[in-house]
Amino acid sequence: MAKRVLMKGNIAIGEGAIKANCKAYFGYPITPQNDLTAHMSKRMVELDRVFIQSESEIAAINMVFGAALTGARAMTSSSSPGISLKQEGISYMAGCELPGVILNVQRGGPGLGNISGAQGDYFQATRGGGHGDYRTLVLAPDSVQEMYDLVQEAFDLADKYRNPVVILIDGVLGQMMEPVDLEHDVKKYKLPPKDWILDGCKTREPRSIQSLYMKEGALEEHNWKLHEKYKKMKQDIKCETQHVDDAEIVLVAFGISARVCKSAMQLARKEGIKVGLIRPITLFPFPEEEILKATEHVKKFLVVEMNLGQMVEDVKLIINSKADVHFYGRPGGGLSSQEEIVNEISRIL
Amino acid sequence: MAKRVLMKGNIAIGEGAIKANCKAYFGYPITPQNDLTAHMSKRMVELDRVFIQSESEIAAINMVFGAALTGARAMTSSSSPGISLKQEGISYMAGCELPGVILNVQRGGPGLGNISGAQGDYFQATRGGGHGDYRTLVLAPDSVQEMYDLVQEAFDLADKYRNPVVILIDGVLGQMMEPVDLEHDVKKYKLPPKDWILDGCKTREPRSIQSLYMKEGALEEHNWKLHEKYKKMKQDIKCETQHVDDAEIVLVAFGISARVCKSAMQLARKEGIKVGLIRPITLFPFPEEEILKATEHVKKFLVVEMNLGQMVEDVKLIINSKADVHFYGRPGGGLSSQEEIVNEISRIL
Amino acid sequence: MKKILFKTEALKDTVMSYCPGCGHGVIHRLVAETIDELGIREKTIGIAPVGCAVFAYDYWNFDVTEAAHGRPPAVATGIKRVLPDRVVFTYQGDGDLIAIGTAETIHAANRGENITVIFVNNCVYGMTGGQMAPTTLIGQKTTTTPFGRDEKIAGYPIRVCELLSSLGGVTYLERVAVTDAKNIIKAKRAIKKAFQVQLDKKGFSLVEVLSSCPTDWGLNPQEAIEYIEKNMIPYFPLGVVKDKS
Amino acid sequence: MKKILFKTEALKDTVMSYCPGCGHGVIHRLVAETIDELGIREKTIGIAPVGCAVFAYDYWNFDVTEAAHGRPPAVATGIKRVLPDRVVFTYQGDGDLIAIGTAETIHAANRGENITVIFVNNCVYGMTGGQMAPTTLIGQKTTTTPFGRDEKIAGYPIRVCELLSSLGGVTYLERVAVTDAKNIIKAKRAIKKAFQVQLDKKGFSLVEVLSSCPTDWGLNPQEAIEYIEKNMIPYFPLGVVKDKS
Amino acid sequence: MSRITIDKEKCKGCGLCVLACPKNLIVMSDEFNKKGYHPASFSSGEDCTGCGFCFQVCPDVVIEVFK
Amino acid sequence: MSRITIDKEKCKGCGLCVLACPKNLIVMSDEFNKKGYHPASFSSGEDCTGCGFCFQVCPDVVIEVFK
Amino acid sequence: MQEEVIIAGFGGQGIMFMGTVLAHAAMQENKSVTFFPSYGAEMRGGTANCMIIMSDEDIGSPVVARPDGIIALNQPSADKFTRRIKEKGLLIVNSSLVTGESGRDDIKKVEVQATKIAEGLGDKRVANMVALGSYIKEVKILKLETLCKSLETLLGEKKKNLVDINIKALKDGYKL
Amino acid sequence: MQEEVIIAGFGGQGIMFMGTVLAHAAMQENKSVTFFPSYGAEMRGGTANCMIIMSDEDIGSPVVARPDGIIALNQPSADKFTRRIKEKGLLIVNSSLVTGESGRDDIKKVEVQATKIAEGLGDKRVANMVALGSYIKEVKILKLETLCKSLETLLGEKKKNLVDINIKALKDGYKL
Ligand SMILES: Cc1ncc(C[n+]2csc(CCOP(=O)(O)OP(=O)(O)O)c2C)c(N)n1
Ligand SMILES: Cc1ncc(C[n+]2csc(CCOP(=O)(O)OP(=O)(O)O)c2C)c(N)n1
Ligand code: SF4
Ligand code: SF4
Ligand code: SF4
Ligand code: SF4
Ligand code: SF4
Ligand code: SF4
Ligand SMILES: [Mg+2]
Ligand SMILES: [Mg+2]
Repeated sequence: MAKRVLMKGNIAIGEGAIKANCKAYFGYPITPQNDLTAHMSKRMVELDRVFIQSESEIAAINMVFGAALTGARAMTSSSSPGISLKQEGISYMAGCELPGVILNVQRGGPGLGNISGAQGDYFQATRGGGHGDYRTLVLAPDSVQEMYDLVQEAFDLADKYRNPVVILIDGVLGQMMEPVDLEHDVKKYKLPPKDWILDGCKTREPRSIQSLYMKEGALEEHNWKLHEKYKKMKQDIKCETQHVDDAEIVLVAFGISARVCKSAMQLARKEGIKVGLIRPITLFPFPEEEILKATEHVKKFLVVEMNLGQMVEDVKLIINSKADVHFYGRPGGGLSSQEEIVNEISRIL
Repeated sequence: MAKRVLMKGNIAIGEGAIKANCKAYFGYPITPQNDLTAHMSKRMVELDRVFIQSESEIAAINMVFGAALTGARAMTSSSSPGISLKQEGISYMAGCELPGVILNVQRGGPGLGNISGAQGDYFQATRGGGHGDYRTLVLAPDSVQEMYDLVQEAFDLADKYRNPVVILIDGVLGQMMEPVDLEHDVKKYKLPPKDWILDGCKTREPRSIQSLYMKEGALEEHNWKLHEKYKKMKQDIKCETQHVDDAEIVLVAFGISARVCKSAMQLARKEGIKVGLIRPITLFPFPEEEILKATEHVKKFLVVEMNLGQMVEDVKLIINSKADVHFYGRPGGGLSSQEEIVNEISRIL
Repeated sequence: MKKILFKTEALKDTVMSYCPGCGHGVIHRLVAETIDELGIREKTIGIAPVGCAVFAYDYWNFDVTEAAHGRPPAVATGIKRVLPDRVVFTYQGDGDLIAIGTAETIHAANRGENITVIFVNNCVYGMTGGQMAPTTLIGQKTTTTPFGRDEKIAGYPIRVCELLSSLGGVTYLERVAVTDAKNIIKAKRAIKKAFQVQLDKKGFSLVEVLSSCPTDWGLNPQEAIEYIEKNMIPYFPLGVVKDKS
Repeated sequence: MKKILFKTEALKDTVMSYCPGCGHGVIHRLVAETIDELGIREKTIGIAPVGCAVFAYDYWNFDVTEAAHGRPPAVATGIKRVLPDRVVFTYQGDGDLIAIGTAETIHAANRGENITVIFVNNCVYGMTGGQMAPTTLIGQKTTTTPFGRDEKIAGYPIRVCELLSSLGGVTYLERVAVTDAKNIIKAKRAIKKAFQVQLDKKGFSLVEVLSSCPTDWGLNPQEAIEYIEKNMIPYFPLGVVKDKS
Repeated sequence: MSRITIDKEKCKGCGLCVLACPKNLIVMSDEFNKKGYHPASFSSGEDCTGCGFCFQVCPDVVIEVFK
Repeated sequence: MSRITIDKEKCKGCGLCVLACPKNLIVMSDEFNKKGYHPASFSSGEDCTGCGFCFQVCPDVVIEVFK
Repeated sequence: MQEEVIIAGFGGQGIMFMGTVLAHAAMQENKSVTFFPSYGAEMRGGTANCMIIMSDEDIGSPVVARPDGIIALNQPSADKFTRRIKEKGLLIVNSSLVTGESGRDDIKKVEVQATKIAEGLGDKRVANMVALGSYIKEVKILKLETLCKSLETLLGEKKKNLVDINIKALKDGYKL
Repeated sequence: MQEEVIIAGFGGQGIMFMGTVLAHAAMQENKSVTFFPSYGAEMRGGTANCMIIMSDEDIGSPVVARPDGIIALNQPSADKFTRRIKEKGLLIVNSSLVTGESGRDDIKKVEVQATKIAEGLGDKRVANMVALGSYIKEVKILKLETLCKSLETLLGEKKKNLVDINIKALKDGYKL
């Protein structure tokens, strides 16, 4: 086994980004992701890359916009309120088809809320919290190792699709430590040439990058093109399944909730209840097939989230009455225990 | 018949707000809602009320926050990119349970997009584009009269629920003129006393208004309370139905799309196709019952939107395989014609 | 014997959550005393920022709200415009006021909003654990300037009073420091003056208070006071920067 | 005979969408000529604002992007930091630069970003149809100040160069006007200087150009030029405001 | 001796060049161009100094100066 | 003659009052209070002038001055 | 009865005002009416147009794809919209500015020297009313009188001095 | 095998470091391990705690609701967490600061004069290691040696001078 290092989730994201050759990090402090900003302020400078603590989250996302349009890999991170502020910028990136990685270490909301981990921003991430019908890829790791790995894939996916990628974790995953294998194999994607960047028109005709489409029908055409792209993203759906084959009931959960569900599954199986788990790793595009397949023999699903019911809509849209879909959630940073979930399972069965 | 006045949608919103005793308007210019800001700059000053052209959309929503917490009725308006910028502020208002009216005159996106009417911000409006699991009431009028009327109800609903209310229209509705009866009867709601406002603690103990809940479990409790409130809003669902009783197919559409659908329905009925229409007027809470009831005898639904498919998810979640749900949409400011929709109906039947 | 100095009415009798030696406590008291002395407690609405002072509503004994990070001046504008006869003030840190809130600060000042701003400059983001603020001094180490603030990367510490002084709507600007009793008494005078400007309907007033953050500076309370005297005051000179009142 | 004055390479041979007599056209030309004269066309990246100049990428013959309203300085920062040897400039209106973009402008300036800002001050929001801008003059009627800008409601016109001058990262600030040939030639000199500051890696440079908007001022092109001379220049005095280069 | 050319189809008829020319060599045409403007026109005088003032002020850069 | 009181349970032991007192009448206790701080304590000297310097600097406003 | 018309021309030709007068008059005659302005894709310059629907029933979409009638005050508008007119529809052109064939033989084309007539009246800006008068005469959907009253109402106190010349233009157009 | 422990005390008592050493050592012995820090609801002051799970299998939730063991370095922590311990679980208290009854007779309680012993070693800040040593001795899940090595690794070059006293404290705790 390769040498493992004990690492915080937030830091693993930073180190993964650095490994993925992220050239520029722009951030503004906010709990619970401050250690990432702090880490990057040191590491990026040491590596002679770009670190800026921007004046605001809005400036940060627009700096990412600027860096990305030169072809450089760039990222920003924040937590829920700060991510809300970035929505216009993310919409612009989507409109301009600019790659970039945006980390949301979710906390409790609405408003200032609290600094516990939470999953209240699923809708915002998966449905484009900004204006105008765009989508971002959304990745939801559930371990520190996976954070380290997925952020590397995130940069590839961003470049592959010329689209912003959101990594959605929460305060608990961001703050927890686990061993990480820094040499872990990570999927590499075939990437198209960056033949659209702005870096001075020395060897070519001048280019422009913009999201304004004023000619009649031009924006509609552009949006249909984006739509096709979003559909193509289904190639890169990621999903973990555990014990679905013999399950009487399948839990569906992402991120930290999936971790709790894994404990609950172990606990339930000890008690003889056959519980399975589907863990969407890409939240957009959403793993339809895995869930559909499970409905062939599983007739009960329990969606567990740290919110009032968001991903459950995606699950219901897929299952479309092929099975019963139940929901168990707690908002505002309340983290369910495995016992609560097992109780809920018992109640349903 | 009362005297009718020819009026632009945007202006009707302003005059309705004034009639509803809106004390303060805060806005920042953006097409296609500029005539409202301009109108208010004159009318509010004439009436000795408050008008500020703020330095940004963010400032505007936070000024609404400030005015609202004193108990004054306050509003802001913008269009898609500007509304994205307000998401943090709206989340704060929801967290603090502050009333207020936010008008989004949607345009084509993502990014700068174009200035045509569009409906790309349905998700953002109905699912809380900001962070943290909150909801706003969302009203979607489809005529100038209804804009005038509904904005008055919006202020009542905001006060009734202590919650921000979003009015979702688009560039076409905002710019079009129709006759308006300024004395039209508008539903009045029973409103609770404003016993929570900050206006100086002369006659009572000092109060605070905030969205921070740091004590363990406090935010969760607060969010459950909000959740109950969101459920209670179902009392005030509004929906228009036309010809559903004998329909072979029912169109579901809101706002400007509903207008086009009305034309399409007329056209189709002339051709002998029995088309009905369900027009959600409240987009959140969504008119579940009306749609469910229709599924008892209608087995085909066509959802029409000026986007790539957003409200259709709400329709599908309700219908849940009780009928076929089809979708017809055009993004980026493309407005379908009645002929297109009739063609689509024919294709489906 | 008579009690001559004690917590006055506008300050609640609770324990404030600030670290030992933190400047916020003294400044809270100065604001509260000012309000009591001017007899305006019952018509004052305060606005707490997002920053270490976010809980100020637990400490002050009058109406207080909490604004989104950086937006207190906009919230104050909303309140004051609909209730022009109330006293409205914001209490903001350096991150809140001149990083994320730069636009709101400048435009409320420029509009000459008849509000008072208490600006707590501690050269650091206190609440989030000690990151660089716009006022962080050159060479100062913070969690996001681990090698010391380098002007080539992060620019220069902003002198807020000087920055605002060119704006037409600004009536009164003064910089004070809560280092020792003498300076604290001066700070109180400035704060009182700023509220008086508002009561006289003369427009925007701001008092910048140099304040210590022993925790994030990694100093003990006494060293922190010395840090203000030796490092901050030379860069942020004390005194009235503008007075049109 | 030799052609001595004509569209140089950095300006495309297309019709610009500006109204007759609009100042933007001249300023576009000055920027383009500067770039050609400095021989930097192939390494320049321009940033168009949201404002009447949003289509600048259709007019300039080099790489151009368009930023969200008010964010060009942040976008420029992102570009310049990863490509420090390219020439990066923003072109912004008064609404873009000092209303919604206030924070981005001030902080890019304060960080001393080695970029050039061409700031087109026409005292109005041109693109959206003539609303008040932060620079709108007192008494000036716009669609949102139908009774003329009243400083009690809307504050004072902001003098951007003066506002920025106290910031440490700012190297060069000059205000010019594109009124007549003489002033236009001066404006060109200032713009060239500003780019030279960047080429010399000396930090942030900004040229404020007083420019006409006949359409939204409701004046004909000639009257508009007179308006600049009679009303704008007295309030926004021409000349170098800061030069550390 | 110098002269200028004006691209009449691209001229927007703002008239600023007329004011700028110290020799009063430019006048506005009565005809419309395709865009619906009255374009400026150079009255081919011998007096043109090639000073370029007209070029400097033209917002649409439709004047060329020859010397 | 004057004196001060210090609310020991609310004192955070920052020591600023000790520095502020021109008469050196305040010292830090060795004991902990419930919060885990060493609180300041007034050495009931006759010298207290009631100058209030200690009160002015106390961040937690736990000192009262009597005169 | 439902009548859909597009009015189009240069920005300065008073297109929106024409449409407003028409819509206002329709309202006064208790019809359902919608008016939808469009400034085209361009923000500055270019042609402006507005779409008016008048009906005895409720009106669905305010957007007119296949108009019953077109009033084209300039050439680009005529070029752009003529082919959209419904069969047997109506094309009114300002023949002072619009020349050339319509290319359609299934519609009725009315040529009005609107600008010239207006100039004759002393103000070429009232060309719009000349054309509107001509339109009303053709479609007979509203009373001329109502339009005159609407003109008065819409010009209001401030522009009272313009009422007469506008009404004159309207009537001249109607009389043609 | 799965062992879940909560370590709690005042902010300055080196709680997080204790947890990190434990987690690191568990990793070195090829166990699955999670470490989850919590600063409580308060931002400033108050007690800090961290939750460590060590297991031979994959670990689900890193949050420990019902710990096998608690190490409480101060009174508030003991008060808060003791009742959460599983039946037959372990409570280690720093008896220099924690006095009074646990109120539980279904657990094993070990009292360690951690602060006092640390003071004896010359630095009361190593009380945490004394307690950790004692914990390891009780649960026997990791080798003392591994912990010593982890201490060395984690203190690194910069704090090399502190290695000895920390190891000494750890061993003293273990030996008790
Ligand atoms: C939109 C948003 N961004 C960031 C934060 C995180 N945040 C909380 S307080 C703070 C800075 C506090 O520093 P300052 O304003 O100087 O106040 P201090 O704590 O130093 O008194 C930040 C960045 C937030 N809550 N919301
Ligand atoms: C977030 C956002 N808010 C508002 C707008 C609308 N908008 C477009 S341009 C503009 C102002 C333009 O004025 P200015 O910057 O002065 O440029 P000018 O047109 O005068 O050259 C505004 C408010 C927008 N596009 N995006
Ligand atoms: S972190 Fe600094 S500013 Fe915040 S309470 Fe502690 S000492 Fe005060
Ligand atoms: S509106 Fe004004 S700034 Fe915009 S193009 Fe026209 S004249 Fe120029
Ligand atoms: S070059 Fe000078 S003289 Fe010649 S036409 Fe132009 S302005 Fe007149
Ligand atoms: S200045 Fe240029 S655009 Fe204006 S009239 Fe003269 S040639 Fe035409
Ligand atoms: S009042 Fe003055 S003399 Fe008395 S204890 Fe306080 S500081 Fe010392
Ligand atoms: S200044 Fe106040 S808090 Fe600090 S030691 Fe003295 S009494 Fe205690
Ligand atoms: Mg601070
Ligand atoms: Mg402008």
